[in-house]
Formats: sequence, structure tokens, C-alpha cells
Amino acid sequence: MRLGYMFKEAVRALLSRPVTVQSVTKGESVPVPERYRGMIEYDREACIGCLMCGKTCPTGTILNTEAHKVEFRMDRCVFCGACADICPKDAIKMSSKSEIITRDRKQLLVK
Amino acid sequence: MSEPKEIEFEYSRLVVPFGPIHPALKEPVHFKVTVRGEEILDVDLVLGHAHRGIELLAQERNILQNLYLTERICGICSHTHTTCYAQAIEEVKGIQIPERAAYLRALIFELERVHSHLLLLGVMAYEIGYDTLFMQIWNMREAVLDLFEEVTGNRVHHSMNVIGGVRWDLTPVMALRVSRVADGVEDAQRRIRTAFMDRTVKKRLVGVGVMSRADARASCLVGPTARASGLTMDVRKDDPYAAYSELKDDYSVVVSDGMDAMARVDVRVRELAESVNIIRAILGRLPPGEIRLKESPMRAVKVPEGEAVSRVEAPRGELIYYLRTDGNEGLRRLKVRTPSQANFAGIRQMMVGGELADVPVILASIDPCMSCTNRLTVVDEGAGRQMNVGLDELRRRRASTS
Amino acid sequence: MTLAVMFPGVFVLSLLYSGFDRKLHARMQRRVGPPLIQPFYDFVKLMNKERIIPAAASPSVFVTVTALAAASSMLGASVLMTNLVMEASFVGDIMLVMYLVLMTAALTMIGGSSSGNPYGAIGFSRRVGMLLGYEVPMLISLLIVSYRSGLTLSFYDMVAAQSIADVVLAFSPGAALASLVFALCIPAAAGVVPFDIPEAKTEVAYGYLIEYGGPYLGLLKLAKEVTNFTLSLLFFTLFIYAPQSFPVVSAYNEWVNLLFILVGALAVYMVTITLPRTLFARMKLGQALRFYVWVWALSLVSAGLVMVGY
Amino acid sequence: MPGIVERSRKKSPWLFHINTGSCNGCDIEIMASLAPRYDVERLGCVLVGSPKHADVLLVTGPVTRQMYPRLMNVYRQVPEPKAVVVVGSCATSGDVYAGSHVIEGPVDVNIPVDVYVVGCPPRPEAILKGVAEAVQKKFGG
Repeated sequence: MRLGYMFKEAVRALLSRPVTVQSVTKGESVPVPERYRGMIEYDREACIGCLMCGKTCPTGTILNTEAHKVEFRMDRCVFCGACADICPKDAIKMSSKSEIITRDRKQLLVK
Repeated sequence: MSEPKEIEFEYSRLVVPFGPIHPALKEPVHFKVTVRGEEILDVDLVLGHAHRGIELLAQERNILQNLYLTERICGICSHTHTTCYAQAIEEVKGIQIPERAAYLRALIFELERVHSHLLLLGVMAYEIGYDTLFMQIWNMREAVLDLFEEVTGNRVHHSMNVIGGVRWDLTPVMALRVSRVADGVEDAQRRIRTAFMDRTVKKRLVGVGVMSRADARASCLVGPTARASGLTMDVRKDDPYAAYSELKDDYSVVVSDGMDAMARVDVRVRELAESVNIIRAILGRLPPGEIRLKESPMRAVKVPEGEAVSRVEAPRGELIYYLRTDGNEGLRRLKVRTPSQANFAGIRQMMVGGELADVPVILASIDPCMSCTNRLTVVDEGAGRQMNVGLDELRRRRASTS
Repeated sequence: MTLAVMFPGVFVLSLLYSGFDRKLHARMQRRVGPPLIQPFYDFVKLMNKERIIPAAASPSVFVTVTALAAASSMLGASVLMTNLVMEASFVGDIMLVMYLVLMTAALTMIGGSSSGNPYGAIGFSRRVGMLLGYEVPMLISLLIVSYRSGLTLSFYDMVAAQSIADVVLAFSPGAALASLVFALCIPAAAGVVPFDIPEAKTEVAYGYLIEYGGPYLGLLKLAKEVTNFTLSLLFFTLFIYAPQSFPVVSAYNEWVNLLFILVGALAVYMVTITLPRTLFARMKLGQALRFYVWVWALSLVSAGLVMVGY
Repeated sequence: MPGIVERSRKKSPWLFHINTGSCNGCDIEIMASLAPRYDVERLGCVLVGSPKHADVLLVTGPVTRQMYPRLMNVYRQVPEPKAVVVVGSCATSGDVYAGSHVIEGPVDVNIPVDVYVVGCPPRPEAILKGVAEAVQKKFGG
């Protein structure tokens, strides 16, 4: 049972610092890049109610409300960014908030 | 385990349910392995657990929405599926994507091949109990995922493709990072190769799941599984797409005639090095210019009636899309033939004669993507009958359920 | 009386050793790894979970086996510890300890096969195969030690005999082979990755542990950890430890001496259980048995050498 | 005494992952949380191979018809006290596959769910925080 490569690797690992990013215990976190497609931010004023986003959304997340505005049911969203891409007024932006954790999925509504 | 256990009372033969929920499997597939002692006598394969009816759903969505549906057929090769779909639509519309977009598509394609191969090599080490190697390989893979997140905004579903080009451009800063990741992958490839030379690993992989060249051709295997049995087939060379026609001479197709699980692992390790060569060639010759055709999405959806077939070399093999458009924004039919579906044809032959301990190793060696391979064969557990469901029959059932 | 005191001592020590083992294993993979007292958390959590007995299993065997396995392994470890602490031992206690270790392995096998799950049956047959491989060479190496220390079967006389002898057993020519044989058998007895074929996670989904959950699983895991502790302690005291060969230590009172033994046993635990778990892939049953044929040969050779008089 | 039991339940939540027909994006992210960079073991979590050993059930994928009986079976096999964490948008609401005839509705139609980790796929860190949240909710006492 020749020791060889993995033994050297293990000893090198023992001597060097672990690679772990301690997210829950010590609050460290892997940096989120700026192009990350996270939670949707919806600018109500800029929106002119053209409902183009509702047509391209592949999952029916976007519901139009009575006042020519839109609301997003985020539990159905796939974060594909099609709505942000198509919006003529750039009212929809994808923020870099990546941790969306809830106990009740009805709350996930972006107005 | 959660299956009703069919223990045949003829003492020597024991039917062992392997799956659909099993620590070795990340995804649901079900083998009924008939065993005498440790030796496998027969394998009965039951697929369909991840069948989500995607081909039917594709007919209900418009062309742009289907981009995001086909992307979610498989989480490991999502860019592969969208490229194949986008090419087919562009063929029907008869449009040509800008040069830079073709190169960027090829770049993300190769990065996805690297990430998929690293994933498989890690899972293979995990199957044979070599946790340290699994940890190392998946640690190297994180660098590629960070790159995806930076360039396209999501680690797994990149949504990079749009009809008529690519959505995100590669800034010089990102290009620098890509070349650094490419060097990292090259170094990782060398270390993985020495790690798989270890004696205990060789004992588990050599001579397992043998598939001779003739059998491989007979059961029409594709991708690295076929290339490990001596068949030189690579869609990038045979039928070049995206920017591969210009990149023809920057890499060579990796073929080995080891014909066993070790050869399949070896082919994938060497393909990592080839992908690094391609990535460096792309970075070197990335042409300037537009990354997508300038047309509003409303006109992008208008696709004339027609049909198209497009082929792509996915990390697991040849992926074929056939689609027929119905002239006003929708699809009449979408047919997807995924590489894992072809590779599953040979699995029974590889397994019979082996030991029970080899089942996860052989399964990992063909690197199946279960979410890709779920077709319409509906196995009715209760009545025990098996029927292939035609499309009209499907519509009738859908009418009754919805 | 001291035997009763030893039970909690052994419980704490073996769980602590398992904590060290997981921490070192993680650190060798560049991971942070769980806190040292993680096995205690696991044990307390498991003992307070719902008891589920599968329908296909025979309930009486299924349940009693777990308690028996834990009890026998704990007894074996505490007998060993009391001899060390009290420096007295009855004749034949080595045989008792080895019997209890073997008993634990046998009980877990029976429990697995009684669970009515095909994987349990496969785990049973694989474990029988493994037992053939490592059990006999282990016993042979122990017999060699007793022969070298004047044909006694009592544990402490062996340790005392070594303290008179000039050189430590592990480095004297005849017995060196015996200690190598015992060291090679420990990973198999502990069920550690190169040889954890009976409970391979990815092949047979934990083999015989598959249908156990909650308190039963807690007891079985405890039995496994205590066995590992017993084996490493046995190896260190019999083969490496000799009071006079480490003069600095034995000058103090016997508490420091005991601490030195425990640290030594931990080192042995790390080398023979954590290291293979990190460095090697899992073998198949046939390959493992072929490996142990060599170990058999080695033990017979070392027995011959000792007989001849080395 | 009860303090110790609560604390040990919070400190050693064993995870069992069941894939009910997902695109395996989330499954890879769950496996990635084992990798050294995220290292789920430092929280005391171990990815176990049998539902009987588990405390927290990680469910991915819109429950397909073939996997529905198995999901119910596995849910019953996990001993009390247990928590269910749904990982990924398609398990939360069957997003892209909604309306397909083979989908038996998202996970919360079939089994009670404690925490939803939304994302397609959510990052490994989000999954770890989701597990920590579920453990706090169900075992927090």
C-alpha cells in the first residue's frame, strides 16, 4: 500500500489553514459578485404598466395589479432575469441578495 | 429501500433494490439487481422518476420562455441545452449570430465541460469511499463556479444564451480571471491524474464495467463513455457549431482503448487539459464587436414556421434537439435526445457479471444525468404493466387531470 | 468497585477519541471539521429520538442486540482500564477482552440480519467474510506476546514482564512482526474505510446499520467507538508501552503514568484508524481477503520466529 | 437535563437529502456544501444514507408522480423530532414545471414544510442558513 501522493497532500493540508468560509458560525461569507441575479427590486414609479415583463416571465411570477403596476410572487421566481432584460424603463433590477429563506412562502411578495 | 422488497425465496438469488433513493445516487433511478452472493446476475433498469413532462410544457410556452425551460432540463449541463435550443431556433429563422457571441458561447461551453468533468471525478471518488479526493476535487471546482457567478450571475443556470447571441459580455478583468482559472484547472488536472494512479483506486476501477469497442458501437454509446472504448466521435470536430469551426486545430479528441471504468475516468481527466487549451485559444482570439443581434424581443419571438435539428457535444456526449415551430411565437413539437439516454443502453451489459460493489462505480463511470433521461415510458407500479405513452394519449390524460 | 467507576470513564474517553478522529480527518482535508465533543452531542441526540422498529424485523432480537453490543464493548474496555489503574489482573483477562470485542462485532451482525432488509443480509455475509480475515491473525499476535512474557494470560503480568525485559516488544525482532500484524488488523476490526465493506455507505447503504435509528443507532455507534478505543489501548500497552523504557514518565506517581498511556493510545488511534480512513479508497471484499491472506502468513512467520527463540 | 437534550439536537442535525425529480442543480449545491469551502460538518451536520438516521429532511424537486409515494414513505421513516427543509424554487412552488400533468404539486402540498430556501439553485450558504433556521425552529424548544 504505497503511501505516495495523498500522504504528502494530507500533511500539506494539516500544516496549512483550512479553506472553509465559516458562514453560519462566524458570519463570514463568500463575496457575491455584482452581476449576481438575486432578489428582485421593483421601482414602482418608473414602471409604466406595459406588462411586457409578465409576458416573458417563464413561470408566471408576475401578476398585474389594478393600478397598472406589477407584483412579483417570489416563491415562483427562477431568477432568470428575463423581466429585467426586457423592461423598457429599467424598473426591475436584480439585487445581489442571495439568501431568501422564509418559513411561510406566501410572504415572498415584492410590491 | 422504500420499495416493497421482492425477496425471491429461492435462497441463492436475492433481488436487491438499488435506488430510487440511495446514498450513492444524487438522482432517482431504480435498478433491480438480481444477485447470487455478491455476483450480479441480472439488472432491471427503471427510469422515469425525474420525468416532468418538459416536452409537453415546451409546447405551451413561447419561444423566449422555452429558453429558460430547456435550461432546467439538467442542472450540470444547462448551457449545453440552451445553446442547442438557441441554435435550432436561429437555424429556423435563418439568422447568423455575431462572431464574438459564437466565441463567448464556446467559452462558457468549455468551462461547463470542465466543471461537469470535475464534478464526475469527485463523485467517482466519493462512490469508492475516497472522501479526501472528493473533497479536493470539489474544492478545485469552486474556482470555476465562482467564475460562472461572476460572468453570468448564477453558479449553475447561466441563462447566457438568447435567440441571436449572448446576454453578457466578457470584460478584460474577467478575461484575466478566466485565464487564471484555466491555469488553476491545468494544475488541478495534473494532481487529479496522480491521485487516480493510487493503488487502492486502481483496484476498484480497472477491469470494472468493461465495454468492448464493438459492443460500444452496437449499443451506440456517445461521449467520453464511447471514446473510452476506442470510438473517436466528437460533435465539435464532426459537425462544428458556435466557434468550433475556427478552433478546430487547437485541441485533439481524446481517445483511449482501456474499455473499462478506469479508461472512462482517464478520458475525462485528459479532456480537462484539452478544454483548457480551447479556453486559452478563445481568450487569445476573442474578436471585438456586438454580442447579440439588435432586435427587440417582440420581433425576436416572431419565428416563421419550420423545423430544425441541432447537435451539440455535451460533457456526457452528443445532445440532439429537434423542434418544429408553429409560426406564431410557439412550438408545435420539441424532441430532446440526451447523451445519458444513449449511454444507459449499455449499462446492463457493463453490470452483469460484476460484483454488487461495482454497481455505483459503473453507474458513476458513465456519468448519467438522470434528469436528462426521463422519457415517456410510464411504469404503472400497481398494475405492473408498462406502456409507452403516445402524444395524443398524453393530451387526453392531460385534459382529464387539469 | 473500580470497575463500576470505569464505565463512565471509558464512555467519555472513547467518545473523545472519536471526536479527535473526526477533527483530524477533517483537518487533513483542509476542512474545519466538527468540535471535539461532537460525538457527545450525537449520542445524546440519538438517545432522545423516536424508536422505530421495522415491520419486517423480529422485534425482540432487533432491540436486545443493540443493548448487548454496547454493554459487552463497554465491559471489555473497562476491564482493561481497571487492570491498568489497579495494576492487578486475574488470569485470562486478555481472552475476556478479545472475546468481548468479537462479541460486539457478532451482535451487530446479527442485529443487521434480523432487520429484514436485503442490505442487512448482505452486510451480515460481508462481515462474516471480514471476520475470517482479521480475527485469527489478531489472536495469534496476542499469543506471541503472552509467549514472550512467560506464558501468562493475565494482562498486567504481560506489561510487567515487558518492563523487566530490556527492549520494548514492538522493536524486538520476533514480536515486531506480531505488532505489525496487530496494527494491520485494527482498521478491519474498527470497520474503517479501506475495510469498511460491511457498512459501506455508497454501496450497501450502511449494511447492517440501515434499519437502525434513534437510540438503537446511538448504542451501536457507541459500541463501535468503544471497540476502537479498546483496540488502540490494547495495542499501545502491549506492544509499545514499558514503564522503564520511558524513565522520565514513570518517575512521577501513577496518574501521570496513566495519562501517558492514554495519550499514547490516542496516537495509535490516529495512526491506525484516522490515517487509513483519509488516505485510501474502499476495497472490495475479495481484495480485502486477499490482503489478509498476506497478514495471516506474516503472523505465522512471526510465530515461528518467536518459537525458534528470537 | 432538558437543556442538554435541546442543545445537542441543535448541535448535531443529521441531514437526509431526497431528490423528487429535480434538475439536480440544487442537489449539486447540497453536495457542494460538503466540500471544504462550506463544510457542513462543522455545524455537526452529516449527510446520512438512510432516512432512519436523519433529523432534517432536505427535499429538492417538484414532486413527480413516480417519486410521490417514495417521498411520503421516506417522510414517515424519519424519526421524530424532525424538520423538513425545502431547497430550490421548483420544490417551493413547482416554478417552471407548474401545470405539468406529472407533477403532484409542490412539496408543501404533500408534507408539512418548516423552512423554504428559495433560489434556482440557492447558494450553499443559503442552504446552510436554511438548515440552521429549521433547526432553530423545530429543535429550539
